[in-house]
Amino acid sequence: MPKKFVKEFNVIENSALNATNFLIKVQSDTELPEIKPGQFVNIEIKEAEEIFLRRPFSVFEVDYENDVISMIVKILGRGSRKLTEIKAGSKLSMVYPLGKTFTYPSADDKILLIGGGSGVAPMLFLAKESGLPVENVDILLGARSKEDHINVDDYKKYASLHYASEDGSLGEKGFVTQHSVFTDNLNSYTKIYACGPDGMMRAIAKEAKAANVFCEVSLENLMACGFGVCLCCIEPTNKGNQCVCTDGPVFNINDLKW
Amino acid sequence: MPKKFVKEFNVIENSALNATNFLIKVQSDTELPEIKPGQFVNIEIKEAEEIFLRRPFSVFEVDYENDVISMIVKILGRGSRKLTEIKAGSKLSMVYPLGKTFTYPSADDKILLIGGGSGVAPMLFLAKESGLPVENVDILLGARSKEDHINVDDYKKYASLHYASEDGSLGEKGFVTQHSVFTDNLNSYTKIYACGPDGMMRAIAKEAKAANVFCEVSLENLMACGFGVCLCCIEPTNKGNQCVCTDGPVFNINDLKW
Amino acid sequence: MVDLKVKLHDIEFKNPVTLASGTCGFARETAEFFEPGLLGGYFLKGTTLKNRDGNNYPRMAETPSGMLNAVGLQNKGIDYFIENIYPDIVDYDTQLIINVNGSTVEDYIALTEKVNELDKINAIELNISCPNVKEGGMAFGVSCPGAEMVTREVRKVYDKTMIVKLSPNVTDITEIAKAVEGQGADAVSLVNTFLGMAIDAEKRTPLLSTITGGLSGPAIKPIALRMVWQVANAVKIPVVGIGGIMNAADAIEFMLAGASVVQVGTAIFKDPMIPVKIVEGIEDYLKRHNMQSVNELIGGLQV
Amino acid sequence: MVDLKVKLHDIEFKNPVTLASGTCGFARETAEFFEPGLLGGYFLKGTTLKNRDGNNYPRMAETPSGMLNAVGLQNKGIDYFIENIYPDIVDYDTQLIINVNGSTVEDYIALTEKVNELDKINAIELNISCPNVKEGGMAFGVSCPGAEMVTREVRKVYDKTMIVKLSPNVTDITEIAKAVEGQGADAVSLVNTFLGMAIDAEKRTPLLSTITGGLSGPAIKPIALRMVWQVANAVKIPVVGIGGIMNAADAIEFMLAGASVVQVGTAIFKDPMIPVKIVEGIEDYLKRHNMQSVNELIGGLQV
Ligand SMILES: Cc1cc2nc3c(=O)[nH]c(=O)nc-3n(C[C@H](O)[C@H](O)[C@H](O)COP(=O)(O)OP(=O)(O)OC[C@H]3O[C@@H](n4cnc5c(N)ncnc54)[C@H](O)[C@@H]3O)c2cc1C
Ligand SMILES: Cc1cc2nc3c(=O)[nH]c(=O)nc-3n(C[C@H](O)[C@H](O)[C@H](O)COP(=O)(O)OP(=O)(O)OC[C@H]3O[C@@H](n4cnc5c(N)ncnc54)[C@H](O)[C@@H]3O)c2cc1C
Ligand SMILES: Cc1cc2nc3c(=O)[nH]c(=O)nc-3n(C[C@H](O)[C@H](O)[C@H](O)COP(=O)(O)O)c2cc1C
Ligand SMILES: Cc1cc2nc3c(=O)[nH]c(=O)nc-3n(C[C@H](O)[C@H](O)[C@H](O)COP(=O)(O)O)c2cc1C
Ligand code: FES
Ligand code: FES
Repeated sequence: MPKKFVKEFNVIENSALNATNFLIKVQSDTELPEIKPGQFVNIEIKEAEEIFLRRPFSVFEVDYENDVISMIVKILGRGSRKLTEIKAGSKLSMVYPLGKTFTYPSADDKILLIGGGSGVAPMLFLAKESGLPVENVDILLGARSKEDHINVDDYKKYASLHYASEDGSLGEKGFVTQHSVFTDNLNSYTKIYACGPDGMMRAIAKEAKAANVFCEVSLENLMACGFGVCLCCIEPTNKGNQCVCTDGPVFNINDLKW
Repeated sequence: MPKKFVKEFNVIENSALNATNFLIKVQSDTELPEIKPGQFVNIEIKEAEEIFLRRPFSVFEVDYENDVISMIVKILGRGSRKLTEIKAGSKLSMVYPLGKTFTYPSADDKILLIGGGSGVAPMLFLAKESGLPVENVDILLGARSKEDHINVDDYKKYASLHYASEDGSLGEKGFVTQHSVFTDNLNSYTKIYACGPDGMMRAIAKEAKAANVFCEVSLENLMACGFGVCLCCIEPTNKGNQCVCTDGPVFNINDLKW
Repeated sequence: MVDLKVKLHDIEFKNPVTLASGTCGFARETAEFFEPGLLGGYFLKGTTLKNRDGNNYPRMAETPSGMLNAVGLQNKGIDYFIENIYPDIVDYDTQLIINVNGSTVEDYIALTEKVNELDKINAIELNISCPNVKEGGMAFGVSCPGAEMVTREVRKVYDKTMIVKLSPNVTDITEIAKAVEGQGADAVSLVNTFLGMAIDAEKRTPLLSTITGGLSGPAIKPIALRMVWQVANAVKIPVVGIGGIMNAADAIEFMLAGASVVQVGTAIFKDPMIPVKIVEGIEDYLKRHNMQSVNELIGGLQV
Repeated sequence: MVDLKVKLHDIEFKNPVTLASGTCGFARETAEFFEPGLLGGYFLKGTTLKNRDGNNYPRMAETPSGMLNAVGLQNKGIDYFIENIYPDIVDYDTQLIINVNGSTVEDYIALTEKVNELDKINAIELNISCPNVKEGGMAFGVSCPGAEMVTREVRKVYDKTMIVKLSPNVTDITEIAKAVEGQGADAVSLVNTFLGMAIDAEKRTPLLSTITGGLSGPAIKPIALRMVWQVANAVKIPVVGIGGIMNAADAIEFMLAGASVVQVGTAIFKDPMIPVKIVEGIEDYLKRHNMQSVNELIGGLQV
């Protein structure tokens, strides 16, 4: 029985969340396997010149009832741009489900989820899946300015929402690591999860290590295959070079050489 | 002052003429140069994987009033198929106008235009442009069967229409060279023009030579550049290897090594 | 029923479609997508005597119709393979071939001796063409004396099918092929990757940590196909064709040019099911062309 | 204002963008699209002593991100050029460089002596790397003695800028580059096409009349870039970079790798205006990066 699949999904929605972020929903005509936060899909960018490899995107939501998977795609370069132009009704080939999930919190955990850039999706997914009461979950999202933030008000039922923006236009001014939930209360959390730009995750990891708080990050290393055969996506860890696509993308910061 | 151009045209129509032939109309936002039958455009097939070069197509009609050029595209392989999927409203990059035209008939000429396969467009264009009274112009179109023929009734005002089909489902049964206008009356024509599959043109040329009738054919050799720099499209002639894209595509059969 | 079986020296493949070394891990990874028994065989990830960490990240760059890699033979060493991986895959109903890599001739010999103990492994592929390691690797594969030496010494200790994998980064690949044939190679496989480079124009830095890396994918197919054609016409031993095979037509082209078996590499990054589709596509082709056996394709180019 | 002027030995190009031999005819053809004075220069179609018909049709096959050609140096010979073409183009406000091709060393010498008489031609490109001719051509370019001989003998009769065009079909291109530098080449240009092949799987025939042909286009860019980088680090004479350049970023990458001038080839089949867009793109890049002169790019890769 295969555990991973290559399949053409039907695109049922592609809507702009803001100027650079798009919500893409795709439907399968067969039953979906279980998919957890942190896991990702590897998407073929069709009919695009000079794009040879697939592009990995975290799963944002899974609707098992309708066999629908959603992703939040941020425009970074040629492939992601092309992907955000896809029309409902067309097909999308995905390899799925890839990678491993986070260490789920236990009932008494208080968790902080930090997302930035293209790393917001797995954080929101984890908030929803955590199973914790809303008061035990804080989400902190960072972006350059208000316009770069997406509206996540739906997640108020799962978590308290906090924002940081470099220009101060939404929430506190500055980077996520300068935000008060981070600077003032880091020790109040028993688990921190983060996904976003490398620099952001490294800064978070540094503080979390200093504060001795459990912290997992979801890495976005460049990938060729996405299923562990090419060894291109490696991250140096205390267990040697590990594959972000199969050993990760989620890593405990204590295992990383950061 | 440039004589050849690279330009993005607006696609204003793409309609199926039958299962494999499509009429594509594109509009320029600048004035068109003069374009004559036999001349062609070299079209970029965008957003297609593994298509690197442009594809040449004969001009079928020119509407100088609205700066519109039409082509008839027959699906042969990957590029032509992709092209026939283009939507009105999109852009099409063309290099134009390329190649040379036919030797125009004089007022007292009686001409026969023979088209087959992807070679119908320049024949119809020439019929229209010939300036001859309808009784001096015969068009003979060949195809496998009725379904492969396109409807050209509009050209009744320029010419008498004759059809050959291999299965006899439209017009006479057989190849164009077996058609009665060809077998019985070849000497009644002062000029014959042909465009279509290599085999068809060679068969026509053979008979025309035997009958000593003036005959020009429009060749469709494989092209890389379309404007005379790569020397890939060559045809051996009595003047040496000539470029179909610049010395042709129209050649007098007496110049060919057929 | 068409017959897809092919022989390479004295081992039989149920069909000519195999996976290339370094692109199929140790076969277990693709088994998550499809039954390994569907393919003719697997050329397992390049293995060395000792653990190798490989090169630093980034190791990959996308290029027009292809990619560069600079993995640098990351693997846990032959002993780890024998103890921890081999038992997992020993029952796969397909040919498993080990791709061995040394910095010295002694390395190759030591590796081969260990492989000799593995009953399931009926063939060895000597990689003398890896462009991504500092010592050994391609150095052996780009000169006749180097290629000859490795082949000759390994031949002395290995009785099963010995395939030598050639580098395309040479002036005349037929010279190298003939040299290894002369030293007892049972087959040659070609090509390994082309040494290439990619630059980030905006940042003005190389895209790979190692500056240069190995080019693979459809971009190299025309060159690889030419080399397979040349080598198949120059040697008597069978040829394994590799380089940019993406579909059944590509695989058939390599066989027409003279390959007995093909390896699919980079294509599976694009679609892990491609190898299975290629098997089906070849079968369909044979039926459409009224051929009884896939062997009719080998060297069947009409020139 | 940014300065786009570059020097190659002792001739100056108004900008580093030139067209590659065999892809721009004799410059007149592109003049139907744009003013030739917009470009740094033209490397004119490969010219031989006598008329050559070239190879049979078909001479071209499309490949993934590239194409194969087997033109085989069709041209009307140097005398025809001097009498019928040169007068047409002599007033173009750009560098015109003749690409000369011989079957023997004597051919190269005889050709060069004729080129010597042409005042407008400030440089010659010795093509010792054409893969599409039976005699001469690439044979000279794939061995050091061959390359040295042609270079040495032509040097004796030519005082202006002598550029030697290298073949990529070699094990170590730096050896050839150093060899021709040693014999007095003023610059090297690289790369010519890679020997490749294409097959029609359905018809089971080669797509080119000559079976093999020369691969060009973006597919080869990573390999060409690597070779330019290696050669620029191995020789002191300037390097002309060629291979799959499609846009300004590609051209800049070649310059960062060490090229002083670039040649655009196959790209103009795709879009005849690309060379002009590349000049504009380089200018824009320099402005965005606060650079005064395009010379700052040459060899500017940060490693
Ligand atoms: C496991 C995983 C999960 C991801 N989840 C999401 C997600 O949910 N939403 C989302 O929008 N994006 C996500 N990404 C990132 C996404 O894969 C890249 O943005 C995308 O591949 C970029 O492709 P492109 O063609 O647009 O960029 P390109 O044109 O290929 O590159 C543009 C520039 O971005 C750089 N770049 C490309 N990919 C990456 C990368 N992965 N990391 C750092 N730099 C890169 C390139 O080097 C280049 O400089 C994820 C990546 C991984 C590995
Ligand atoms: C001057 C000129 C005018 C043309 N005018 C028209 C026209 O008005 N309408 C029209 O439909 N077509 C016309 N053609 C033909 C058209 O260019 C080809 O059908 C098209 O390029 C095929 O591209 P493809 O990607 O669909 O085929 P591919 O996928 O590239 O090829 C499919 C198969 O067809 C063969 N093939 C491709 N191009 C040609 C060719 N030019 N001659 C012979 N075999 C070929 C290939 O070798 C291959 O076997 C013209 C060609 C030329 C040179
Ligand atoms: C990521 C990657 C890793 C590779 N590792 C190896 C290896 O360990 N040993 C080897 O002999 N070849 C290795 N190769 C080369 C392939 O086996 C194959 O020869 C090459 O990629 C050309 O085939 P392709 O174009 O189908 O990928 C590797 C290729 C890639 C892309
Ligand atoms: C159709 C064609 C004809 C060519 N003719 C010549 C030639 O006459 N002399 C020469 O030195 N190189 C010739 N070349 C090689 C090019 O000058 C250039 O080196 C090669 O195409 C690589 O560059 P590109 O990838 O930008 O095309 C030719 C290339 C093509 C595609
Ligand atoms: S992307 Fe290939 S191993 Fe991770
Ligand atoms: S297609 Fe290039 S010369 Fe005719």
